[in-house]
Amino acid sequence: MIELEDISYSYGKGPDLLSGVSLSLSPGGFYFLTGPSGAGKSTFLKLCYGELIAPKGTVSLFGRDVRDMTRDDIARLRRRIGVVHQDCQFVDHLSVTENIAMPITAAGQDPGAATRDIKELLAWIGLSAKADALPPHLSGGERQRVALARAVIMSPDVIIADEPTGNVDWEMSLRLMRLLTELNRMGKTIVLATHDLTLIRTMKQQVSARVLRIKDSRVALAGADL
Amino acid sequence: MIELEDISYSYGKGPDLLSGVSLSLSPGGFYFLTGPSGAGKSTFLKLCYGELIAPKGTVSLFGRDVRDMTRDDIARLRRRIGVVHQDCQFVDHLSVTENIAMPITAAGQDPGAATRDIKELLAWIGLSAKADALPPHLSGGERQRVALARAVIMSPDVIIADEPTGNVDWEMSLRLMRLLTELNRMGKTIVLATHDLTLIRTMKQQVSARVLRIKDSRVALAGADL
Amino acid sequence: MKVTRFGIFTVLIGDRRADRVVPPSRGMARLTEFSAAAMAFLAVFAIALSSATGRLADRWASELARTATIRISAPPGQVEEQTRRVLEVLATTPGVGSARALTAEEQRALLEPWFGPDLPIAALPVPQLVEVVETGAGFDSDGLQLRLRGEAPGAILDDHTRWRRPLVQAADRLRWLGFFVMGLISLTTGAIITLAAQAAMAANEKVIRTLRLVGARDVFIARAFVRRFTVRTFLGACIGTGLGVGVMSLLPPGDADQGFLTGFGFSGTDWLLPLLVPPLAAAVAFWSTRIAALRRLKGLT
Amino acid sequence: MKVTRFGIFTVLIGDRRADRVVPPSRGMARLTEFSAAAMAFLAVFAIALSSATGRLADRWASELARTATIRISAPPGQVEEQTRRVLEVLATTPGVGSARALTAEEQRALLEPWFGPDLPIAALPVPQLVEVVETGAGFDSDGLQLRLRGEAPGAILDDHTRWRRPLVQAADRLRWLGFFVMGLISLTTGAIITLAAQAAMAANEKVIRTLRLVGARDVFIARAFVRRFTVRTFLGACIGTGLGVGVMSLLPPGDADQGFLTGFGFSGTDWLLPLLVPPLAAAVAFWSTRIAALRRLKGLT
Ligand SMILES: Nc1ncnc2c1ncn2[C@@H]1O[C@H](COP(=O)(O)OP(=O)(O)OP(=O)(O)O)[C@@H](O)[C@H]1O
Ligand SMILES: Nc1ncnc2c1ncn2[C@@H]1O[C@H](COP(=O)(O)OP(=O)(O)OP(=O)(O)O)[C@@H](O)[C@H]1O
Ligand SMILES: [Mg+2]
Ligand SMILES: [Mg+2]
Repeated sequence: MIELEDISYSYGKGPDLLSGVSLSLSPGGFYFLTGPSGAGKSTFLKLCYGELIAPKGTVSLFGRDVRDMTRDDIARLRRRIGVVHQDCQFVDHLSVTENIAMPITAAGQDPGAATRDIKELLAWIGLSAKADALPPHLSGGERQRVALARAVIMSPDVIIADEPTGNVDWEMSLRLMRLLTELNRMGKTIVLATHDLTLIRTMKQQVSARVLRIKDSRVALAGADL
Repeated sequence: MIELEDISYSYGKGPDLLSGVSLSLSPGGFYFLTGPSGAGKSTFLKLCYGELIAPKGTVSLFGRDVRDMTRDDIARLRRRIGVVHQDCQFVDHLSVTENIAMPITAAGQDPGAATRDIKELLAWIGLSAKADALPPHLSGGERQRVALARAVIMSPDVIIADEPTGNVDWEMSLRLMRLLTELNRMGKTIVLATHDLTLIRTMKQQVSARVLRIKDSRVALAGADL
Repeated sequence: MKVTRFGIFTVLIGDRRADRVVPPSRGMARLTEFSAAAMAFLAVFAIALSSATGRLADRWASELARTATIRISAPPGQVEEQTRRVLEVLATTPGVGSARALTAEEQRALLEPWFGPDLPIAALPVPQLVEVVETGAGFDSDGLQLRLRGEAPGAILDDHTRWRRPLVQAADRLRWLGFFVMGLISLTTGAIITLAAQAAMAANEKVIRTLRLVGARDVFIARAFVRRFTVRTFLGACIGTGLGVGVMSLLPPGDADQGFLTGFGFSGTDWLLPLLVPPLAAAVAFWSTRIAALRRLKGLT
Repeated sequence: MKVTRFGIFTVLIGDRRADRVVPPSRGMARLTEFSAAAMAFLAVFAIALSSATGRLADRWASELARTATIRISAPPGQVEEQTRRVLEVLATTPGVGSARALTAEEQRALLEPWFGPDLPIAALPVPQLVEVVETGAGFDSDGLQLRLRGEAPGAILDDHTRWRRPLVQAADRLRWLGFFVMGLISLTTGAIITLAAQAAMAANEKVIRTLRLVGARDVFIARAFVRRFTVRTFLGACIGTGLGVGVMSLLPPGDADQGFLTGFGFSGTDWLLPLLVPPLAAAVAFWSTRIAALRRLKGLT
């Protein structure tokens, strides 16, 4: 599904943030990504959905090398990967509902057909009352929830979420996790960056999640030492 | 220091987010503010530094009613209150150092005199290497740390921080907390919104912090039930 | 890096869904519309200027220029003989298109303002006048004068072309000035729209990033921006052209006989020229926005 | 809501620290500079147009217009008597400024093109010409014609003013057109700069919010923006004016005798007029940005 082979990455002339990373994320897996702030979690995720392209090594998404893809190929690829960006990017002048429907619109499909799905999602994340609100009028946690809803609306094969629970309370975090585990049971691959070890420990009891840890520019599977 | 008397607040024609809130934050106090996502934590904090002005009730800052203040008065007031906004607002084309020095520049003083303070702060928050980086090139957690540094650089009487640890790892959270407790010992008033109950519990063992909880549009002191 | 082609047709038909993703920025919208309107308004005036000047230059070129007069003053008996010889000389002079002696009636008409209609022209020593029409190349007036002096001592060349030529040149120059101003206005419009489009793309980088993040293709994003700017420019240009034509039609109509200045404005089919302004402005906007949009998009992943 | 005054002086002196907080947006900067330059360039042409037309209108007004000719054709013995009576009539006609009979030499000079220099003018029935200069109000030419017919049957009024007046009017009209275009250009510049300033303020709302958050006063924020825009407009206008003057000076110099068209351009102290363009543009930018900035700031806390 997502294969990295001997990837090294650095911004500009800075030191290597990641170096010699080889990794294969298998379909249907549930992966946590952790590591200290500034270790390169977001960078790693951006490599996984083609926002960044590594100069050294190869990243293959769904079996294709990203460097061989045209811009349109990458656009089409993103429709199979739902992303929650750490900064929750929205189109600020469109309503919450329209933002959640944005992947459908961007794919050239009719968002009207998804109205019911969006309503159900909004109910689950506790934002039914905010369906017509504009993103800048949401609280920090509400924005993260909307971003997650947008990432899953097309039920993509892969869901990549960067700190999706940094601004929500514990109960809501668990609710969002339940949504993701549900999708994982349906066969979706989940990659989730978080610094919240309590959350990871709690989740490990519920799904067979693997934990990747970024340390010293390497990505390694964490064992029982978590 | 910060006194709220019978405050009610709602955005536009929405339901009252806060109603009948009377509260007095005393100088030198360390306050945690908690509550579920969307409860109104950020709104409450914005009332406390005059970004929002309540139509009903009075907010007195340093003994003056905010509604009697001119725009320039409010600007001067903000120099006595260091704020970490939940969205960590920066001037994106200025370096980290210049952003941290921004309150000094805005006050019309020479930021050159604070160079050493800024260096020490950067070292404490682990960002010495990022002194000349631009804010959009920082990771989420790095931005939050810079925002906190900017809030404390003028050593203001009050420090208001909205989820300053949402994107940093546990070790860094504790480091940031140590900075705030240090300032609190120097007599500064600290108000800190967070949804991280573990953090609150840990901190309560170190400082005599009071915990305010927003629930059903009321703000109440939480007791041992935390 | 190839982008599916989209033409001006797709742009005008539009796609409601794609459109909505571009923020309805009031500031930029007004800036674009206003610049387009102002430029269209000025363009209408520039067109009027060069069209009026064109007419003037044509008229002067055909009526005024290229004629000279030869005056033959001689004792009564010799006038006819000298006239014949002058005409002979002119027939062999390079640069002379045609030449003819004025009739008595024509001479009387010319002199009427001075002597009234009752002048006994036959009784007067009125010189015979010969009208010479130049070819395009013109003749060498000093050489002709010398040859005339030899053949017909009473003949004097009065070369109108000497003072008329600068007027025709000047009219031509003014026409070019009109074209120049029109070109300048087109360039300015193009540049302002381009810069506004670039500024809008820069201001909307967040929207563009978000759209790329959720899988929108470049063509989807660019089309929305291009359509917005093309339509706004077209509307602005229509308003400006309408105002310009309105103001022009309020100017008192020019009387063709009174020359250039009172004839400022459009005449006849010239009124159709301003209709070209809005489509041209829209085309400029289409291309400049399209290039700006696609260039900007290439910088993002 | 009061804001400490800051003048154009402070703006030009500048404050490095305040300046740095405004992002150096390339798009907006170029847009502002380019519009200012283009508008200044056009303004130079408009000034040249109205200045040239002004000169023309003045010359025509003084030289051509306001003169009429009275031609007195009478049997030799009666000419002097009738001339005297015509002058008497003119002396009492309202609207006539002055009148005088032409001397024999002047008449000979007028007729020379027709008859050559050797005309025995005394021997001919050449009519006596009287030159009449109108006052500003002008005279009633039909009434004068009637009165002349009674007093001097051989007198015929040739009223040049009838066909010259429209020319003067037209020149005046063209001068007003020049002023109008200049006004239009100023308004357009003001509007484009205002809109660009508003768009820039809107695009920089995040910077403004951040500055307010850390305790910056309105005057600090506004000054930075105002300075940026004023300086850019001034620079742009200087470039545009320089180019415009350069192009004008490349045009072949006009010969004053050849009338309006060849005389397009500046003459004498008119060359100083374009110097006013950059400061005026800067003033427009200063005020429009200042108003836009302070209005926008009021909306934020
Ligand atoms: N666009 C950029 N240009 C230059 N440096 C960058 C850029 N983006 C990130 N960095 C740097 O790369 C490092 C890793 O950033 P990244 O965002 O991947 O960290 P992270 O693990 O997601 O951290 P956090 O938990 O704080 O979000 C940081 O030190 C950051 O400053
Ligand atoms: N500008 C606004 N206009 C309208 N509604 C708003 C605006 N800002 C916030 N709200 C609404 O007010 C409520 C409280 O927002 P607030 O940001 O205070 O919550 P919060 O407690 O800080 O939540 P979080 O923990 O998610 O940051 C939310 O439901 C939000 O949608
Ligand atoms: Mg990150
Ligand atoms: Mg909040």
